[in-house]
Amino acid sequence: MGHMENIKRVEIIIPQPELEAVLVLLEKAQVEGYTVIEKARGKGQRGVQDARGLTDAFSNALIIWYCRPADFEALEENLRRVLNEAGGVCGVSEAQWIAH
Amino acid sequence: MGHMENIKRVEIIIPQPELEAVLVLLEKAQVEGYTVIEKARGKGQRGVQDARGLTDAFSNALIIWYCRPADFEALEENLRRVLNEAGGVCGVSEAQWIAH
Amino acid sequence: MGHMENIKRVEIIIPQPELEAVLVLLEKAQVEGYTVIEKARGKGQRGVQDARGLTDAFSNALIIWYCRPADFEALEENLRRVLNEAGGVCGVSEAQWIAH
Amino acid sequence: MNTDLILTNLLSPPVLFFVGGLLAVAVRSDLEIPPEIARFLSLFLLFSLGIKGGRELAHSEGGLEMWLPLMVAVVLSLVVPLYTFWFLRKRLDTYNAGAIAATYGSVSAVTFVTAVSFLEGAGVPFGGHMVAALAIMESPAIVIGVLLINSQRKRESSSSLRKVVREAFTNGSVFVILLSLVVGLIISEAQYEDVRPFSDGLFKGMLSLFMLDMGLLAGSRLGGLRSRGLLFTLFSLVVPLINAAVTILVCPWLGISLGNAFLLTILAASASYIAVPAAMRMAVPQANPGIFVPMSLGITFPLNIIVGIPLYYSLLELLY
Amino acid sequence: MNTDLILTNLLSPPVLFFVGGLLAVAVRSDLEIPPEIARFLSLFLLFSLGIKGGRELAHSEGGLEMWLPLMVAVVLSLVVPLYTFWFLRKRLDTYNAGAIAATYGSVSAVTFVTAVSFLEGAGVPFGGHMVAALAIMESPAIVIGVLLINSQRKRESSSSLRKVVREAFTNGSVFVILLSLVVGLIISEAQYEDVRPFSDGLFKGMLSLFMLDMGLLAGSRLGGLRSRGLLFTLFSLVVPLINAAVTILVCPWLGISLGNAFLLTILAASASYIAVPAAMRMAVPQANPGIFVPMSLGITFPLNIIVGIPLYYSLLELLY
Amino acid sequence: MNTDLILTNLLSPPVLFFVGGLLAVAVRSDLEIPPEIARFLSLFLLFSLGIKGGRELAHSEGGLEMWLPLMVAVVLSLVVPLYTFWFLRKRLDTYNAGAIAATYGSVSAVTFVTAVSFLEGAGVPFGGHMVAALAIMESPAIVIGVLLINSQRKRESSSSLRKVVREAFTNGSVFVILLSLVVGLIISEAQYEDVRPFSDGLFKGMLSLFMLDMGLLAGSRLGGLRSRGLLFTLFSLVVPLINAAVTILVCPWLGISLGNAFLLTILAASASYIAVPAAMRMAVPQANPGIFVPMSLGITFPLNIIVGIPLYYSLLELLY
Ligand SMILES: Nc1ncnc2c1ncn2[C@@H]1O[C@H](COP(=O)(O)O)[C@@H](O)[C@H]1O
Ligand SMILES: Nc1ncnc2c1ncn2[C@@H]1O[C@H](COP(=O)(O)O)[C@@H](O)[C@H]1O
Ligand SMILES: Nc1ncnc2c1ncn2[C@@H]1O[C@H](COP(=O)(O)O)[C@@H](O)[C@H]1O
Ligand code: NA
Ligand code: NA
Ligand code: NA
Repeated sequence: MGHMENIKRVEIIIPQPELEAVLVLLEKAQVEGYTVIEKARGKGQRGVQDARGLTDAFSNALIIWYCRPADFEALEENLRRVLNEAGGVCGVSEAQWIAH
Repeated sequence: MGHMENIKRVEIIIPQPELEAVLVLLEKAQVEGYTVIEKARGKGQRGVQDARGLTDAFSNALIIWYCRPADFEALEENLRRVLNEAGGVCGVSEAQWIAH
Repeated sequence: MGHMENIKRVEIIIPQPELEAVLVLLEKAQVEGYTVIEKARGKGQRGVQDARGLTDAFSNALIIWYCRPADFEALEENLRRVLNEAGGVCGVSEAQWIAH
Repeated sequence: MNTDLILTNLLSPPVLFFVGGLLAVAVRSDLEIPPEIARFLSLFLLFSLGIKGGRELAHSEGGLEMWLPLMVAVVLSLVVPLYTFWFLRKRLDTYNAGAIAATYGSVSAVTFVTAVSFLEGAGVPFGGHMVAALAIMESPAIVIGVLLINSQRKRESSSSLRKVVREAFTNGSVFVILLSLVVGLIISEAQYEDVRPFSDGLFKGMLSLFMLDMGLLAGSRLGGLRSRGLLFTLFSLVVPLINAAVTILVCPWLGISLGNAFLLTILAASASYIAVPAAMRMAVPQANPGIFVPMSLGITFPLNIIVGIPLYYSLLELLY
Repeated sequence: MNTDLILTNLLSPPVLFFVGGLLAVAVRSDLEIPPEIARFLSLFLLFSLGIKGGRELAHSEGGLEMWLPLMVAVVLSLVVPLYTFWFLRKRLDTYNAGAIAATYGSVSAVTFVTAVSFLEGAGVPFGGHMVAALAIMESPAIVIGVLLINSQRKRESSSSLRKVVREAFTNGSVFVILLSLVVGLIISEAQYEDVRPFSDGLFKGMLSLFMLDMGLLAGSRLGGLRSRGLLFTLFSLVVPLINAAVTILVCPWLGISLGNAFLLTILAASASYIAVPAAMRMAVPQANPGIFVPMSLGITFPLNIIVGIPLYYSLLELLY
Repeated sequence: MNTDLILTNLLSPPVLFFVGGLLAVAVRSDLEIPPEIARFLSLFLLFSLGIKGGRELAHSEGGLEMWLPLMVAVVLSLVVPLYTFWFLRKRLDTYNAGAIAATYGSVSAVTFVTAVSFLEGAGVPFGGHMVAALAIMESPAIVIGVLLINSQRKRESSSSLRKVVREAFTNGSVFVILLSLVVGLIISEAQYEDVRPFSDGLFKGMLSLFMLDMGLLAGSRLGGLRSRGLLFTLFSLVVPLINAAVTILVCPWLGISLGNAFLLTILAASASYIAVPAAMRMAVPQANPGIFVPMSLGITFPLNIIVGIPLYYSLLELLY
């Protein structure tokens, strides 16, 4: 295997209307990159979201963020606050990525 | 790092027409939450799915489910049966999540 | 737990216009399967991609590929080259999957 | 009450397609209309409605005739959330009481559009400023709902209020209606004739397809209410009728014309299922959309579309 | 055969755009139409077709004239899957034989719509009940296909049958056609005139855009067949012609009018590429859509659209 | 300059909706139009433009009258990228210089469509071959841009050139314009009349909705330029005016008609924000779309739509 770097894969699932606020958090922390998948359906403590209708009120967004452990720790408290207020989940797993 | 809880990240990829049946499985098991991304393309043993056309016949759906190991084990047999009959894959990885 | 097999979960995020080229790489390597999510937003070294407009120029695609370690290693160099030229990231994590 | 009117309304394509959508859910058809298409249809309807209203306005004279209905609209959007919150507060937690109050104080553009289409079929004139009334009534109730909730919360959440006020005044659908209204107002007759085959010609057809989707949505969201108490169902049936009755009595007394009075009644009776859930998920995530959305979309909307339109019109006709 | 007819058909915008779509795939253009838009166009076409058919029906008299074509439709949708399955069973595994039988027993709404547009251009009348024939023929062949497969499977999979029967009768596109047919039947003339600029006025244009997408899809799905044997290609060319020939001979003998006979022929000759793959992926995932979809969409569909329409019509004209 | 003309243009629905879209971004409205819908609107406009052009072409005579503007178009698409690259190369890295040169050498179909709609309002005739000129000018500048970049790169990247040449000639939007042009050219008058309520009737309305989306997009992408130097802003304002001025002077001299000269001027002045970013992200990912897209979409496009159209037309009128 070529050069692979250890990294965290952070996955944040939040209500779609909250997306821009979370991206602002990431921007402020000057993260290097992230990927966003919009209009996901889901179910959680706040009921079923069917991603239908004329607004984003019933959709979720999913953010994938590869980062160094320290970057995540720096944002953790802010994320926890958003998740508590607006709902959603944030999972973190160990990964490696192709350094480039 | 704040309080992080160990958890399983289950990812189920199945034919889109099979989605509602799998969600019913999850509902019956009274899972706390899941997220669904629809209309994914893909390739597998049953050929290429291009997510085009007038029905969902050629699309896949992706379910992300964070759960405790026991929750997954309880559903494993049912999932295996669906995957065998209808196709698709189910991957499980170790994760932590922000307890909230 | 029933029979679970150890496997790699490879996640490739690339500019949407580059997608077909990467799928051709996978096809040539005769991979068993993959899943594609299109029209993702994102941010990276090459700026913000908002997934809007009349072409795919500002969208990313995400490929999920469960494979054996050797399969990934065989493709690693090619992937690295694409990522260097066209941008994007490729993360790999340990997973198990329901053998079927 | 004129049974002819009920039939004409019931047998109009938009209402038939709405019922068809409900039916599709009932027989568990896999029929679905992509959300992107529903948004396009809705964008078209707001565009068409705005242009039409603007054009009317260009030909109208202004004066009291014009301002009076707008003032009634403002009063309604302030009073309805207050009295409903006062009623609900004793029977429900603050969050849901506030969200329901906002829902019934705000309005439904689709109900309004269907009412306009009914008036046009009946050949009854109405003022272009009524489209402005629709735009005006969409947001104030939402702000009031959040204010009422905040007044009862321990930890004042000023951020949620800021979010909701910003949203109230920059809301996409309000923006499109007002923009189209202005465009309709200032373009020349020739320009208008160029746009008409689109904005006017397609109106009934696009509305029919949109109502099919509304039926699908209403049917699928109704489920949520089944397990809840009777209170919600009764509320969704009775409050619109109260609001309508009061408006029906007040309008002739204020000298508002038949067409305008009818549209005001529809605004008073209708409840929001688009703007309110969007605002609440951001500002008051504690409120349960599984309650207030089925109420407005699953009960009040069909009530107004199927029974309300001919009923309110018949009652007003008695007074004019 | 009337060469004028071939040209008129070939030079009609829908056919030209279909060929354009095939061409785009051939030159590897990156042209693509979002699936949501294709679904909108298809929804529009079914809506428009249903309303039009319902309107015709409202003016028609019923009686044998009406029931006879419907009975022929039912017979066709039972006989075609049976004889094709019997033929294929000896040459292919059960799963694919059953799926192909269902494909050719069911019908293609787009082929039908193009044929209607051809008849209108030629000024030939046809009955509104033919739209009902289209709806009727969509599902039975699918149920029969699954029954035939199950009859040969060891482990009776009754769940797959249940799925397919449920789907057959609640299928979104059948639902929209029938709903629109009923709406067209019961609305007043004035209501119809309101919807017409949409349902009628846009028909040819929307059909043209839709056919562009069909060309793109047919072109891109054709690839799958290349590596397979000649059997599939021959089958896709010959079976439609057999079905058409039989229908062409039977219809005049039964006293069915020219327009209706032509539409029945098209239904007999056409093959499904929408309902069948959807049903099969759920009920018989062992069948390979890489075989039956290119057959119906990549070969039979263009055959009918380009050659079949003028050919069947010319043959029928000889007999009337 | 005719102030009436400025007003007529400014108060046309497409321009008003474009300004509305900019405004929506300025007040941070959450208004958004799904990208699938924007693609549908754009597909419609290209379809409508192509059919219209083809129809004109069917009635026209050919000869020098027809070939001259096409030759001017070819010359412009070669000269503009060369002179702008030469200018930029001294002030910027090769990648961005090449991308900007390609941007300004290529054209904007939406600007062209708006200009056509302006001409129709003014009742000025123009040739159907001008639609071919639009298609012709889309790609050559892109190929030249990449060639210029490659000529300066160490490691010749021949794969990027191959990609871009392939894309240039199979580009979806060029394909749709040319296909529709051919269809419009060869269909019969009766066939054309069938398509017209769609292609012609909806033109202004669909263009208005599309321009609303263009306003939203232009507004949101403008942000990127703010932090950059003044060079880019000046370039985006001055180069279109230079290109327009030269074309305005040359056309009357070549005996090109007023309508055609106006459309050529618009093509010269317009810059690409669709084809170029798509090609560059594949072939020259080192170029920064955060620079060249805001330039063409955020500055040059509004300049042409709001000021350019009446300005260029007034200047040409002086010379004719
Ligand atoms: N256990 C879970 N696994 C995956 N997604 C979840 C889970 N819990 C919640 N979500 C997602 O987060 C969204 C909001 O969650 P909640 O605020 O709990 O309703 C849900 O609609 C799901 O999309
Ligand atoms: N190895 C794999 N990695 C990722 N996705 C897969 C894999 N195998 C199958 N899939 C997905 O599952 C779908 C159905 O698989 P199959 O039933 O094997 O055709 C495919 O279309 C893919 O989207
Ligand atoms: N650290 C990251 N985490 C997740 N996605 C990323 C990351 N960096 C880049 N990406 C994705 O890859 C795309 C292209 O990256 P780049 O070429 O660096 O601009 C971005 O638009 C993102 O969608
Ligand atoms: Na109300
Ligand atoms: Na058939
Ligand atoms: Na140019």
